[in-house]
Amino acid sequence: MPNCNCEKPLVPCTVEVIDIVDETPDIKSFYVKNENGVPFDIKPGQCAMVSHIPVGEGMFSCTWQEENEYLQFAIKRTGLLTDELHTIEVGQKLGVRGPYGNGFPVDECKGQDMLFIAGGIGLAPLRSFIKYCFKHREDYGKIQILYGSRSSADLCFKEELFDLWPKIKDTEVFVTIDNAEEGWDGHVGFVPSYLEEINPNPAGKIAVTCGPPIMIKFVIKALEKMGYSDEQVITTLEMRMKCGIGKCGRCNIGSEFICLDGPVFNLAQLKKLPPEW
Amino acid sequence: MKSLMEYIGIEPERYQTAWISGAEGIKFKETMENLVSDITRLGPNRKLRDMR
Amino acid sequence: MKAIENKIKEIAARLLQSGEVNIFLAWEKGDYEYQSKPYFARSVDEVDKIVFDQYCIHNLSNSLLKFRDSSDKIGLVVKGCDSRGIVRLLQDNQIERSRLYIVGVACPGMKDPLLAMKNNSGLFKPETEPEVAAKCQTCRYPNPVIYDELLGDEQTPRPQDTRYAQVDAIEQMTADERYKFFEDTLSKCIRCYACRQACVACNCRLCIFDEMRPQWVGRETSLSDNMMYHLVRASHMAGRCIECGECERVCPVNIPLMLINRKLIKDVDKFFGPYDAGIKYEEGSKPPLSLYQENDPDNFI
Amino acid sequence: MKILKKNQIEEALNRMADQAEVFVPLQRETQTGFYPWKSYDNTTDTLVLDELNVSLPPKQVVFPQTDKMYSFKQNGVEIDIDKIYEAIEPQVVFGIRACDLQGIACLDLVFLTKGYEDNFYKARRDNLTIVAQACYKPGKACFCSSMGVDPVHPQADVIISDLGDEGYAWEDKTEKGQALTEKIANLLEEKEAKLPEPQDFTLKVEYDGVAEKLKEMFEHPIWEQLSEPCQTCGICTYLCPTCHCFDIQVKTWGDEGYRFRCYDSCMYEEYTREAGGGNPRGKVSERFRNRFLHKLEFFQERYGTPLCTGCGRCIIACPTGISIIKLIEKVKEADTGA
Repeated sequence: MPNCNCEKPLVPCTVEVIDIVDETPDIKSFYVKNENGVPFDIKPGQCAMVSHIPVGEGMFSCTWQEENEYLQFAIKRTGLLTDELHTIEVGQKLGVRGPYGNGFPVDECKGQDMLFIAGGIGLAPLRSFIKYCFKHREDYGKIQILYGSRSSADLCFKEELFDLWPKIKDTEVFVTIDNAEEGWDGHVGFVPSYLEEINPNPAGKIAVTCGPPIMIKFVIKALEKMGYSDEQVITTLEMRMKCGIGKCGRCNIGSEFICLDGPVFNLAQLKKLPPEW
Repeated sequence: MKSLMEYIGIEPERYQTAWISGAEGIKFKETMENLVSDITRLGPNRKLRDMR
Repeated sequence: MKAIENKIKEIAARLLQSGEVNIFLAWEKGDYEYQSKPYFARSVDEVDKIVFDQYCIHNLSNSLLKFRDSSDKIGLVVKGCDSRGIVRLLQDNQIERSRLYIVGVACPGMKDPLLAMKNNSGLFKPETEPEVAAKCQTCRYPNPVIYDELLGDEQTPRPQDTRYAQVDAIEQMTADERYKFFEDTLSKCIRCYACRQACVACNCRLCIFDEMRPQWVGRETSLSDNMMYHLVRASHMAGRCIECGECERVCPVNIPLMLINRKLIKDVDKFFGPYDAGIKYEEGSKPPLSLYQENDPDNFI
Repeated sequence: MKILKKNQIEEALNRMADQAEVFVPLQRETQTGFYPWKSYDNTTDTLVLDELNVSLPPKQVVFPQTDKMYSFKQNGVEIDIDKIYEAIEPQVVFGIRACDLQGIACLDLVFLTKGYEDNFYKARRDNLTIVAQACYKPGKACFCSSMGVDPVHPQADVIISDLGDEGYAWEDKTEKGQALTEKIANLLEEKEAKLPEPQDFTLKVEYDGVAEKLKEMFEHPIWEQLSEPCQTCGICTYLCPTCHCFDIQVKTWGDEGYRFRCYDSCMYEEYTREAGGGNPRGKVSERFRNRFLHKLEFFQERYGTPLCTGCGRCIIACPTGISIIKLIEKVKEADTGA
């Protein structure tokens, strides 16, 4: 497998954007490839530095890697770089470097039931794990997905949420939006409170969560209340990053660097770190 | 601004301001012509440039 | 000075005791006899540490910015120059007058602890230490311009004949000489932003140099980015700089920043003046470049 | 023992500079730092080997403040990375002190270990020869011995020791050092000499146990208190021989440009501000805490050594008199309720 980053970790390799899909009004999925298909092999939960080379670089969690075909990144428009990315068209060359970080413990979770809890763009990193579970469906038990966003328009990957995933064997999908709106007959309310309503039994289960920091905090509280142990709760963190290789300094929590030692931590590991996440 | 630029050694002609209304086509033309001739006389700016 | 120090302690204890203020900003002694440093007393038993000596050079009005979002009532000690900083903050609507209890001290001129530190550091060849710090040598307002209580004997302003001497000298040079001078001077800058941080007039919540969308000034330590930084900062100081000289004092690479600020002070005075920033607070008053008047001169822009 | 006479120093530097960029400690007008010997100008510069140290640390020799990484050209949607800047010219840093050398050792840990080798750093580092000067007279703000640094035995390619009028004792310790010795062989005299006695430190602090204690102090009120005078300028981080946080930025004009990295400072609010507007270390006390914990606890945990070498620069230059020594003492005194 090609891996462009072993020798000069801060220099990206170029890829071509082969498809751009609008997921929500402010989230787009970018599909990129190079002549080898993918520039490097990336595991679920790992990140890559995507750069619109003349503008800037940003660390994004890889939403899905179709082996030897493409990398997919779902990117929300929030800043200088993402604004620019949202204006590019198919065919544009971008830079990527990576893969960075530890990724989800996909092997350790084998044989377990899985509970995925995501808010907003937080579904992007979890989706790589969710799709991995579906791809290796026999290796995992029951799969529950709880996803919420501000409004129905802000829900990502709607086709999968409503049509594809619920049809897969032993899979439940729960969707909620923050405020009631016309034409929405699904659940209304914040993710943590919906989670408490569903009250999924912790036995033999691993919960994986990602979303806005405040949501993660309340989800963790709810899970603890339901009896999940620290080892059963996994989250993936975000902080501002520049280098991706544990050198530039800013993404530390205590002595750990999110880009290198994370972004995926279980609650037991997090509790050993200073409460800065 | 102009005075400050002059102070650090930029020729004052390189920075000019003029108040021209949308109706003052002739004044605009004259101002631009004067500016161009000032700049041509000064030649290329070597100061304040990036070192590439 | 000891008498003033005792008086300050007395006032601080009184204010903290009565609850008139909950923080009192003054100085404490640092690790060396030639070093005093800002100190925030929060209770009567912390008052004992307060000192006032010839090394209390820091402009404490700058520290008020830390409290602009709080509702704390703050007492603080200001010298003449620092008091102009308070006027600056009041004029810029950064803090309410009613939250402040200002203890003014008529200032005989201070010594610079940073220079003393450097002279004793072994990192520089020692310089002779002047009687008063460089920034005090052309002081025009040794007496506080705003206060609730005034300590010390009235001081006479220092002679002004050298105030613009260096500015004038530069103005006499040719354009190329001037450029060469600033090229040499500003290429030393390490962009630590200490000048900005020490400045009471630099009170924007989001500084233009931290703005990333768009990024107005690059972060390279190249001559063009450095010059851009200093020119833009200086322009933002025009008509607002209160001449406390802290920027120049704290600069770790000794850039004579007041040379640029004084030029603008001179120009503002000439074009819009006579004008001195921050010498009087009147509700709603604005510095000259925040106002438009029909007879404003064009050549300043 | 090999001795280099003081009046031969310039000749020795000239020879070294023949094939390498040689950085020497200079006082240049009012500033002191390591500057290229080639740029020495006797109207503005003085060689300050006989002073304690210089104000600007030598980290820029291996890790420049602004460091171009690669350039690119665009053509429509195409983009081409056309040049990668790796500095492979040999460099010599002459007269560096043990504290600053320990600073480079810390940078080595950061840039060359833990999974990734930084090629830009490595290129400079591999091509660097270090001539260190043993320090026998600690200054008023020096405390390197407290941070585990031996001022008279720096881990360098060559160690020079000031013997006063005799000249400098010259001891090469490595192959790179020997290569340098050969270059100036006929300037060196073989002579009996006695190295000076190291003098005692006036500033000392007990660092043992501090990292462990800090683990319990993340939420201690000490951070709020001690950070009060801090103006959050970047002086301490830029003058620190070990601070290495950097930002990656791009400069573009027309269809081309380059990406570079430059020093960044954890004291700036912008440093951890996220695109979405959030900031995990938005408060002064949080940034202040992170800086000192990084120096005294986190780095120790991750790499087994503190990220402070006791050079004293931050103590000297802090506009508001914040002292890391005072901080360590306060930490030791602090009540953690344990």
